[in-house]
Amino acid sequence: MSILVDESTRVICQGFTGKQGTFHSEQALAYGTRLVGGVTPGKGGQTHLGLPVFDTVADAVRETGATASMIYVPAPFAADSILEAAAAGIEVIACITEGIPVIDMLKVKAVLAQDYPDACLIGPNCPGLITPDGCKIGIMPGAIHQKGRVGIVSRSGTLTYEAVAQTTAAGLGQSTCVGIGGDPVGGLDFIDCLSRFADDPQTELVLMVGEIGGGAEEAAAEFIRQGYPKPVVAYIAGATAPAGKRMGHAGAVIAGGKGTAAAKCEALRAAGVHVVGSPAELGVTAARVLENRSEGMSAS
Amino acid sequence: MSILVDESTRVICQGFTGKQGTFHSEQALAYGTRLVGGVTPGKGGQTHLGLPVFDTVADAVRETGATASMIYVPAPFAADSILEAAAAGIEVIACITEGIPVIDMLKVKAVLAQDYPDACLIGPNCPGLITPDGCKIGIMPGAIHQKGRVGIVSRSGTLTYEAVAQTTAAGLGQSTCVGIGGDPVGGLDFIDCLSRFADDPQTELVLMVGEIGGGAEEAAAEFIRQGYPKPVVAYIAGATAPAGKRMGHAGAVIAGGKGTAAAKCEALRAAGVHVVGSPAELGVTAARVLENRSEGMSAS
Amino acid sequence: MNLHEYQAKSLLSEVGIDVPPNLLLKQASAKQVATALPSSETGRWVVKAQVHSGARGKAGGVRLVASGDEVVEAADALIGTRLVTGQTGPAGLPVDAVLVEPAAKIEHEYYLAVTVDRALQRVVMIGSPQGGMDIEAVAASHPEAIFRAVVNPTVGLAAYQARDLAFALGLEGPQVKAFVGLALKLYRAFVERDAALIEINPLARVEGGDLAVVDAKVSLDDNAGYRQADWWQQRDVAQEDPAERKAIDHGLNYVSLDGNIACMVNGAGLAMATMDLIQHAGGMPANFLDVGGGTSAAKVTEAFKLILENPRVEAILVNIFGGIVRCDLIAEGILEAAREVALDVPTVVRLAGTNAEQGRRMLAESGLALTAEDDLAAAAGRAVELANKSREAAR
Amino acid sequence: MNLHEYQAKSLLSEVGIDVPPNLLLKQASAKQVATALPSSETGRWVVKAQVHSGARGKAGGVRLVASGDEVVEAADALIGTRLVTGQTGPAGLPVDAVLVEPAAKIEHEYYLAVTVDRALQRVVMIGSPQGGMDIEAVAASHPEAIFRAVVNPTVGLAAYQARDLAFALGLEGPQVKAFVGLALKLYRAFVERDAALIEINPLARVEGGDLAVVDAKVSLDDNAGYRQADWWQQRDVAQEDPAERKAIDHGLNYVSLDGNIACMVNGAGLAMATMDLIQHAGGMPANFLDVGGGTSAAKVTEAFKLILENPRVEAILVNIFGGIVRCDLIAEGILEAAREVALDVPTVVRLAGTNAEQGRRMLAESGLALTAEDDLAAAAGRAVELANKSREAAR
Repeated sequence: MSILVDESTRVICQGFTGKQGTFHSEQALAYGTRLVGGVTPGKGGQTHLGLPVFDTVADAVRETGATASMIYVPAPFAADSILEAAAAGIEVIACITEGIPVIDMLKVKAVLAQDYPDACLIGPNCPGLITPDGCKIGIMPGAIHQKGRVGIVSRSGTLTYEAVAQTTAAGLGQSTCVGIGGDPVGGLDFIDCLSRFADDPQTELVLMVGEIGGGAEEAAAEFIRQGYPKPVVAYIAGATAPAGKRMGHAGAVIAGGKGTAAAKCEALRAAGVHVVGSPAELGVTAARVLENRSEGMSAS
Repeated sequence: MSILVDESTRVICQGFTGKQGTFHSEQALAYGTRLVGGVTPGKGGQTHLGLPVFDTVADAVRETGATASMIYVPAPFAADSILEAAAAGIEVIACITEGIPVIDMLKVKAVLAQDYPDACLIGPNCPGLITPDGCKIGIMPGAIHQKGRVGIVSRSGTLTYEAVAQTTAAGLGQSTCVGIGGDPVGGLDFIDCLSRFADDPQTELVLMVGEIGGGAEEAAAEFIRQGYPKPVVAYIAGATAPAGKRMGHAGAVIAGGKGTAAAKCEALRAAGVHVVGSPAELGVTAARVLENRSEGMSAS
Repeated sequence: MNLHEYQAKSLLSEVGIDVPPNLLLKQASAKQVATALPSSETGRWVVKAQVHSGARGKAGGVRLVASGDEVVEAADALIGTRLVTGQTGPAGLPVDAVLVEPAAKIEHEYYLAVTVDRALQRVVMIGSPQGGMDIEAVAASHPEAIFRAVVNPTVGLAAYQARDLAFALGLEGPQVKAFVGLALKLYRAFVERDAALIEINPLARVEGGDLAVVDAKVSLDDNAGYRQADWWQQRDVAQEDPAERKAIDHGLNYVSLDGNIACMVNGAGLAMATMDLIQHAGGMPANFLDVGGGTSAAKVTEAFKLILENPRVEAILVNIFGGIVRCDLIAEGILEAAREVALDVPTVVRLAGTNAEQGRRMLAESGLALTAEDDLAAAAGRAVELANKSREAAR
Repeated sequence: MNLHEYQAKSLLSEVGIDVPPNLLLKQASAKQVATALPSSETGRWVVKAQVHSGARGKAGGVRLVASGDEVVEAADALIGTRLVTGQTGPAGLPVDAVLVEPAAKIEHEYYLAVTVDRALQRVVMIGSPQGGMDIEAVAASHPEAIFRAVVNPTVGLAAYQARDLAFALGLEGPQVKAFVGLALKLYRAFVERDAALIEINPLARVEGGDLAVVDAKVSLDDNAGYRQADWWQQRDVAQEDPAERKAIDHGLNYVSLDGNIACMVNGAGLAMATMDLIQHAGGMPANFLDVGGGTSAAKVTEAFKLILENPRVEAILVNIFGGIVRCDLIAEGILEAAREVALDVPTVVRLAGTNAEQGRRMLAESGLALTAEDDLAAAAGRAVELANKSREAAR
C-alpha cells in the first residue's frame, strides 16, 4: 500500500516536450512509473519518448485514463496548468514548478476549493512524490528509495533525500514520500499527508521535515496532539536562520517573531512527536522509535 | 411550523434609516415581526423606530442576536450588503433591492458558496418572505395572508399576492410564502424551497408560481418527478409573451426558443404537478387537490 | 440595451481586440468616402446597415461593392430607409448609418460568444466551428459542434479554457495563440463592461490564416447602466419602439404587442398573468405594462396616454393588486388621466389589496364609464366582451 | 524586493491614493529646494533618509526642519552617509537620497497593512488604532487592538470589510468614507502589483480630520518580477548586501550571516539543515548558500568566490545531495574553482546521491587539500574542527 499513487497510477506530464519535462519523464519511465503520455499545446498528435502528446489535458485524460499529472511548465503558465489538470479530472496534481506568484496560487487554491474539491495538489515548488518501486512523480533521485515502512512528508527537496537515504540505510524504507513544497501558498499540507499516512497500513511511522516560516508545523502538532495513531519523527530546518531573511524558499522566512524553528519544535514535542535536533539523526531516530514500539508491543 | 423564519426569528434591516427601509420596517413591526434593530453605516448609536441603529451588521448581530436580515440598500451597494450579512453570520438574507448588475450577483453567489454555505439568500429583486402571523420580511401586504396549509414559492411579486389572496379566500391559508425574485442570478430557487416545504409538517401543498425565461421551473419539475411527498400546484406566467423581449423582470425573457411557458408547463405536468392555465384558478385548484387528497386518505 | 455593430466593435477594440478598419457613414458623403475609406486588399467593401437586428444580409441590409463610388451609392440606398428583417417585424428599423469595411476573403466562419448561464450561475464562453449562422440553429441540428467554457469568477476565463476552445474549433498553429488572446480580452470586455451578451459571428479565418472579427453584437446589462454611463449615453433610441422608449422615460415597463386589449398592471409577473388571462378569455393583449411598485397618479396618467396612443386598442383592463401601491392612489391616477385624456375606450378596473374598497368607491363616484370587477377572471372576460361589442358597434 | 518609501508612495499614488506632496533629493541641492519644495502649512518639513529599514527616526534618519535652508542642511547631513538602525546591523545602509515632505499636525496615528495570511491562504488587511509603532509590539501587548479583514479573492476587499475596519479603528463621519476609498485602492495595489506586504504606518489623522499616508513600506513578491518589470528595474541594489546581490546575479541563493563556517549546499532545506549541523557541532554558519537545482561547474566556482570574499570564513563545508544535480559536476566545479581562486581555507566536502562515488574520486585524484566525509554529522564536525585548528594556528 501507499498513499496518493502506486504502480497502477496512470501519469501524464504537462510541459512534456520541454527540457525539464523530457528529462524527468525519462527518469520516471526508467523508474517504472506508468507514464502514459504528455501534454504540450500545439504538439498534439506527435509522439515523444514513445508516448502520445496531446494538445490539452482533457484530451490526454480521455485517451489515456490518466489520474495523476506532473507539471514542468514555466512559472508564468503553471497556475493555469494546475487548473487545467483539475478541470480535466486529474486527481493527483504534482506541480514541480518554482516561482509561481503568490497571488496566482491564492486564486488557484480558491478555484480548487470551489470547483474541484477532490483534486489533490502537491506543490508548487516541490520535488514531487514517490511511492518506491511503484511510481515516481517528480525530480527526486529514484535510486536512493526503498519500499518500506516510513511515510515521509517534507517542505524541502534535498533535505527529503537526506531523510530517504537515512531510512533506506537504516533498513526501514519508505511507503510514500511527499514533498509538499516550500512556497507560502500551496496544496497538500502536513495535516493532509498525516491523515493519509494514518489510514495507510504500510506506513508504520511518519517522518516530518519542516522548516522555518508560517505555522504549518504548529498546525500539524495540534492535529497530532488530538490523537494520532502512529509515531512521528520530525526535524525542523533553520534553527540558525536569522529573522526577516528569506532562506531560499519563498515560504522560509521568520516574520514578526513567528515561525521560528524553536517554536515549531516545542509545539511538536508537546504533541508527543520525536523531534530531532540534527538532520543526521532522522534515520536512526526512526529506527529506534520503531524498535521500541515493536518491543513494547511484543511485551504487551 | 414554517420554513426559514417564524415568530421567534430576530430580524434586522439593512438600509434601516432610508425611505424604503423605514417604511417597510414600520410595516414589519406592525405585522408583529420581531425586528430588533437596523444598520446604517455612520448612524450607529442612534435610535430609529424605537430600535437601535448599528454601523455594521457585525455589530447588530453581536448586540441583538439577529439571524435574519432584510436589505433595502440601493442597487449599487446591495451586493456588498448581502456579503456583509453573510459574513456577520446572518442565516436568512432577504434582498428586496431591484437592479443589481448580474456580474455582481455572480460574484456574490460564488463567495456565498465558498465562505458561507449555510447562508440562505432570498432574492434579489423579490418581495421577500412571510410566515403568516409570525414574521414578515419584505414588501408584501401583510393583511391578505392567513396562517395555514399552503407553502408558496414564486418568482413574481404581485402575482404571489394573487396566489395568497386566493388561498386565503379558499380558507387554506399559507405556511410560508417565499418570493425568490425575478433576476437571472439569485439565491434560493424553487428546488431549495420545495425541499424545505417537503420537511415542514405545516405545509400540505406547495403552490409554485413561475414565469418565462431560464430553466428553473424545468429543474424543479425534474426534482418533483424524482419523488416529492406533497402535491404541487403551479402556474407559469407569460404564455402570451413574445420571444426575445424582456418582460419587466431581468430574468423574464425567452431566449433562443428556450424558457417558454409551454415548455415549463409541459415539464411540470409530466412530473405530476397540477398546472393551471389561468392565474385565477390557483386557489380553487389548491383547494380541490387538498380536498381530493383528504377524501382519498379517509377512503383508504 | 443593445449596441450597434460599430459600437460593439469599438467596445471590443477598447480592450485591445483587433477589429477591421472601418468607416461609419451617417450620410452618403462622397467626400468622406474619398478621404477616409479604408483600403481593401480584395478591392471590395461591404456596406452594412446599422440596425438593432440580425439577418441583415437576407434583408438587403449588407451590400458588397467594388469601388468608392459604389460605397456612396449603397450608403445612399440604405441611409434614411427602414430595414425589415426576419427579426424586426413589418415596420422594420430605421437605417441612420452604415458601416463600411474592406471585404475579406473568408475561408471559414466560426462562432464565439460570452453570456451568463442562468442554470450554472456562471459566465460561459461558447464557441463553434459552424459560425456565420444563427447559433440556435446549430444547437438544434449539431449540438456536438457547440463547445462551452464555464468560467470561475475568481480567475476569470483561464488560458487553458481558451486553448481548449481553440482546439475544439479546429484552429492550428499561430491561430491558437491569436484565438487565446482574443478570448481572454473578450471575457475581460464582458465583465468590465457589464455585458449580457457579446457575440462575434462570424469570427472568420481569412486568406492567409488570420482571424477576423467580421460581425459583432453586444447587449449590456440593463441593471448596470449606472456604472457604464459612457455606453448608455450612446444608446440609440431611434432603434427602439417609440412607445417603449417613452415608457422608460416615465419609469414604466412597457412592451408593444399585437393584440386588441390593453392592460395596465402593477408587477411584472401579474402583468404577464393578466396578458395570459386576456388570451384565456378569447382576446389578445395589446401590450405588457407594469406600472411598478412606487406608482404615482402621474405615472398612471402617462400609462393611460401610452395605451391610448395604440390605435388597435379596443378595451383596457386595469389590474392592480395593492401592496406597497395603494389602490386609492391608482384610482386617483385613473381619474386624473380621464380628465387629461379622452378615455373613449371601454375600461375594466379590478382593484384588490391595500385600500381596494376606497379606490373602488372613488371610481364609482366619479361618474366615469368604468366597469368594476373584483374577480380576476371575470375582469378579463368582461374586457374581451366589451372589446368585441365596441368592434361590432363600429361596424 | 523592497521599495524605498518614495517608491512605495509613488506605487500607491498610481492607484489613486493621495500621498503628501514631496521632493526627492539625491543631493543637497539648494536650487532644487528653492524651486520644488512643497509648501507647508505648518512651516515645517521632514527630511527622511531613504533606506530599506524601519526605525529610521530613532537612528537620526528623520529630521524635522523649519526652512528651506534647513532642508538643504539636513539633506547634506544625511546623503552620502550610512544609516545604522536597530534593523540594519552595524554596517548600516547607504543614504543615497532623502525624501522631503511638509510636516503635518498629527492628531492620531493608525496602522494599516495588506499581506498574505499563510494559514488562511488569503490576503488579509490589518488595521489598528495603535499606529506609529512596530505592529508586532502592538500584537504582543494589545492583541485586541488589531483588526483583520480576510479577503475572498473572487470579490476582493469588500466595501463592508473596509467599513468594518474603519469603525473598528474608531473613525467617524467623512473619515469613514475616506478610509474605505483608501482601503479599496490599497487592496487593488496589492493585487495588481503582486505585493507581498504594503504597510502604511502611520496612517495619520491630521489637524482638520483628514487622513494622511505619513510613511509607507512596500515589498513585492519575488516570484512576480517577470510581470512587474517597471518596479524591478527600479530595484535599488545599493541597499542590498553586496554578496547577496552578486549571488542573485549568478542565480545563487545567498544570505550573509555572522559565523565562521561557510557552507555551500544544493537545496534550501538542506542548506538550512547544514547551518543547523554546523551550530550543532559547535561552529557558527557564515552564510546560507543554496546553489540550486540546475547547478553548473561555473555556478559552483562563483559560489566559492562569494564564500571566499568573506574574511570571517575559517572553513568551508560543501554538502551536496545529488538528485538532478550530479555530484561529478559539483566536483568539476570545485576543481575549476580551485584553479581560479586560491582555495586557502580548509574545505570539507560531503557528496551523496547521484554520481557521488565518481565525484569523490575526482576530488581525491585532484591532489587538492580537501577533506572528504560521507557522513553528514561527521562532515559538519570536521569543518568546525578544521576552523578551530586554523584559528589556533593563526594565533
